Amino acid sequence: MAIFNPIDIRKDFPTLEQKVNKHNLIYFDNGATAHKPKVVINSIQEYYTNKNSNIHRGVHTLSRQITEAYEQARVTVQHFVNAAFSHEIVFTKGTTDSINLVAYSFGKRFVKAGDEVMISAMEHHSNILPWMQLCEDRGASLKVVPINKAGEIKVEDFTKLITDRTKLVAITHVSNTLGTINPIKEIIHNAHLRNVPVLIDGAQAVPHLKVDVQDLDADFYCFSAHKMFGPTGVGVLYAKEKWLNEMPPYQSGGGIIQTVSFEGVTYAPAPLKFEAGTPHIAGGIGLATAINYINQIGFEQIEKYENELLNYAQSQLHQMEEVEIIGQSEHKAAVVSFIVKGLHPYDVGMILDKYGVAVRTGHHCTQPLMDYYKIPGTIRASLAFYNTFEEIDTFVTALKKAIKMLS
Amino acid sequence: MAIFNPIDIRKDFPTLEQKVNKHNLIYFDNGATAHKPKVVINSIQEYYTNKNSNIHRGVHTLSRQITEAYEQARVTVQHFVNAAFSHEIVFTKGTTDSINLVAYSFGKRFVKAGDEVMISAMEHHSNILPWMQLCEDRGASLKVVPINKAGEIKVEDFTKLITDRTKLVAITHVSNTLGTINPIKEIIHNAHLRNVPVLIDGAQAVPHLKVDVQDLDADFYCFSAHKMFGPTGVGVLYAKEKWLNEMPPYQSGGGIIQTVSFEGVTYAPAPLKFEAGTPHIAGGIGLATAINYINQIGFEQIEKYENELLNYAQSQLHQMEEVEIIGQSEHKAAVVSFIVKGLHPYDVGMILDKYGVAVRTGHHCTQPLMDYYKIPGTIRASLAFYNTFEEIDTFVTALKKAIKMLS
Amino acid sequence: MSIEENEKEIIDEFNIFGDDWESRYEYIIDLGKSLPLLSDAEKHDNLLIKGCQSKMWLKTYFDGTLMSIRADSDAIITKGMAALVIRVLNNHRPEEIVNAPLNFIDAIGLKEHLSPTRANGLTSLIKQIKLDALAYLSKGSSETK
Amino acid sequence: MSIEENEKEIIDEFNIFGDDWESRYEYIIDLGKSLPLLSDAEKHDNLLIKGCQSKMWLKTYFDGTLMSIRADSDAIITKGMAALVIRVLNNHRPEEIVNAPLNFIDAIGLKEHLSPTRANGLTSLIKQIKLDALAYLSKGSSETK
Ligand SMILES: Cc1ncc(COP(=O)(O)O)c(C=O)c1O
Ligand SMILES: Cc1ncc(COP(=O)(O)O)c(C=O)c1O
Repeated sequence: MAIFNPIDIRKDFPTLEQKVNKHNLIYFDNGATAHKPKVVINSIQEYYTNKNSNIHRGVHTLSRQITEAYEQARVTVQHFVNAAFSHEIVFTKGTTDSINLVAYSFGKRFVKAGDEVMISAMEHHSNILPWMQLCEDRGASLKVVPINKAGEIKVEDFTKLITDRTKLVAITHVSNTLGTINPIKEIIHNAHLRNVPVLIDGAQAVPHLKVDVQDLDADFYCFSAHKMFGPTGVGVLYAKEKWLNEMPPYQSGGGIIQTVSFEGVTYAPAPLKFEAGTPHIAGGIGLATAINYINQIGFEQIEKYENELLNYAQSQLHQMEEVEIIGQSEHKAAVVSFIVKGLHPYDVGMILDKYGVAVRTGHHCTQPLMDYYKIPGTIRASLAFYNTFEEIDTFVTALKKAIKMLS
Repeated sequence: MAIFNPIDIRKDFPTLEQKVNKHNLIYFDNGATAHKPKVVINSIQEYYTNKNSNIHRGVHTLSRQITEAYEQARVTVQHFVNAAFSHEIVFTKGTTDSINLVAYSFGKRFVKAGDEVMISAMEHHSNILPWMQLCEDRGASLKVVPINKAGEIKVEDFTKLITDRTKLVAITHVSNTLGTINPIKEIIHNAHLRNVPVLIDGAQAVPHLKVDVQDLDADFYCFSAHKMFGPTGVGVLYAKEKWLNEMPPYQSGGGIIQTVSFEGVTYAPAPLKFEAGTPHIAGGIGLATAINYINQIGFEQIEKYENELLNYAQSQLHQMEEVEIIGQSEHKAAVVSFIVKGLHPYDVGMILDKYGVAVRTGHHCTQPLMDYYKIPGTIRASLAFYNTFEEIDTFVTALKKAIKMLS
Repeated sequence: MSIEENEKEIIDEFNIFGDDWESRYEYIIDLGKSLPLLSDAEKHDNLLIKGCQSKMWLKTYFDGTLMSIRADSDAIITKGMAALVIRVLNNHRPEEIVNAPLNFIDAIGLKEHLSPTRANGLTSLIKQIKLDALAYLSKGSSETK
Repeated sequence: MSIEENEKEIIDEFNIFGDDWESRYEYIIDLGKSLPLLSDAEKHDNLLIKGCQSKMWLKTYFDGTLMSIRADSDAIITKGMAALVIRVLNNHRPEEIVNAPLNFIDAIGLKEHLSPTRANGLTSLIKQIKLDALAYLSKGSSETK
């Protein structure tokens, strides 16, 4: 493990080396999607150039080799989240797809009229809407656990709301808007005391911290490759074997069955049962490469460095009177949301862009959270390990100029 | 439009330039997935290297630029199938995903107990299983239109089976196993006389022939990028605006709504309503590049050349006594399935692979079709415009050797 | 003045700024600040234009010959942009408005506001103004939308 | 002979073929042709191994000490490969079978048959043989599967 040096790391990310509006790009929109290191880009190129073939289906050499590589990618993902078996890793299109899969298949099998599904008030639309839909379809009801002003969930609040009708708890590991790292291990533990399984939306956790699904004892854990330096169009559903065995398939089509006749079908075992159609092969290969890249740096170094970045960014913003940070939990990943009093986030974001600073403004697909804070949106700076202290300085300078222009 | 020369064309496809088991690769598994021209590979690399950003969500420059490029890709797809509007193009994960989307959303809105869905006996599992699932869920029934020994559907058979309870007809444009080009324009016309909408599985058509959804008057048309020289993990659902407006969303999550509160949601108009989550951005860009590449060659030349290839391959195989071609329609795309009497397709495929020839063996995800022909599977040579007459010769020689070895 | 003349005038004004985006934006921001386009009482939800990150309200009126347009936004840059569009289109006949190419937005270097990202309401604003114009055209009599 | 000795013997036989895949495959094909492993009457669907492109039937028997194995396939290469596996494992104690690494398949240059593509039944065959062995181990008394 080499000593962590962001200047060296940045060289791995070609997208960072560009000018935007004549300024060096400062990319603080990593929560939306992260950039890709050259090794990931190269592995995708290498796949299409030399290895392209369909998997699982052919007896010929190219097909056999890429099937092996794809299954090896599954094993890489398994180790990344420390799953017990590689067949507990289902490849999906992304976090949204993973959550929809569970909402459909788990819901079909286990959720009935009168049952309850529990989420929190800080969820992303992708971890709200599928449950609203499920509850509407099944006549179940959605319970929403409140947060406090700092943007935290209290474990007791969660535990209190669980009833005998609660069939599933779905909660985010890290809030994409607030940065809060939720106490999911405790929440899972308490839910399990009541025999309630828990789905974790890990989209914003996997780029920042080490996830161990066995240690967490999570029943389902969902994430997207594109937010963790991997390709677009691919994601992961981790699920305990027992659930995968009990759940009916979600999508159906080629690859999910053993035998088909018009009279009936026999399904293949998980994960194939949940992977209908030709998968995003290049995506799986690229994701495995991204994981290997992250592992080379190591989460220990990533977490330490990002924490310093976060603290620095927050302290700089704290010094500005007109700025209010939204999300003040003590346990945060490298995400800072804020508003500038009297100004619309959109205006601030527009001007920051003119200075080459890419932040995201708006509700960040967490409208209920915005309603809770009674704001139209925030300005969000979401950082990655390739960001630097200097970039934060430049961003703060640009922010001051923007405020001056707009006030 | 340059004069068509497969030798030049082949230079665009790096994957073809390799040895397999010490022989030059002969790739006759294009029906499973096609190789990618350099321009497609480069456009994906270029996306990840310089343009990577999330779409629809940010106000910053990178995000704005890639949103425009992604929407431009949609327009490219629109023109490719001659759709009336770009918002009739929904990006999906692939054909299987597109069909599942329609089965779910159209089914939820329009299919009730006692209704019927009609498919043909030559469908791919991806155009069978979603309808079986829908019928099971809704208490509807699946009707299967028979084929004749040549592997053809008679329009009259189709028309006869339509009843007042028929809610949808789903049929493949080109059979992946038999190569048959179905008379879908007539079938659609007749179905429309009875007010029944028609879904076309175009997975095997788009690489081979010009599709005009308005001329066909198709209600839904589905295909995958990876089979038409584009990237993995992306596909298309074309649907008439009126259906998209009436259908409820399929997956839910970020991007599909205007407003969300825990009390209710307002959906975005199509296509966004059907595109929950971060899309496969690199996939959309790569698909558009593949379409531009195909357009440069032109379907007129492609169809003509592939027809010659097909005729040559079929006539060579016809001369071999022990070979029986499965699928003898007069209207075929460049797909030849066959069996060798007394030999198992798997054995033949294994030995062909040893000679560097990649074919697919097995049921090709059309088990009911295999049951109809009472065979365990076929050996399938599926061709593309980069294949050559010389390759067919080499393949036939290898096939003779394989038969000798195995007999 | 015709729509084209209005556009020409704005283009000339912006030409002075040259390559300097800061002056251009300061101009837009000033426009946004100075013009109270709709009173708070008028900002009904049914005037809201869908799909913008900032809120945008639009109110049009047709006297049988000319169409007048008012709009507002809670974001200042959006408001400034809306003010420019209104300055160009206001008090013209619906058929002129329907056919206006509005090239000036590109010409003054603010094309970025026409992108299809849903963050930005300008495209939706223009679309809605033209839809209103079309509706007036087909009806012909005076009306408010 | 022990499982290892059986493997060694096969490896030695295949060494003669050197790099020549044709001889290796001819050998496998001959094996597949010569051995009628299960009679047609025995080929019940409940003996079928799932997930192969070719059909593969497996029948094991345990006399309380040793496990015997018979298998068959409708594809000749698959059958030949099965014959090799049986030659190595047949008539050994379940615990030996469970722990057999079966490196010989790689050593004789036929590793391609162990790929996780579902086309190929060899991996499933070995897995099922080991599962049967495990089951016999835990029960201990004679039985047929
Ligand atoms: C006719 C047909 N339909 C559907 C599919 C499924 O396509 P995909 O696997 O890309 O979803 C295929 C591909 O095998 C096909 O050949
Ligand atoms: C917390 C959270 N959950 C879910 C998602 C959805 O991820 P995707 O768009 O990759 O499906 C996101 C991404 O925006 C997120 O931040």
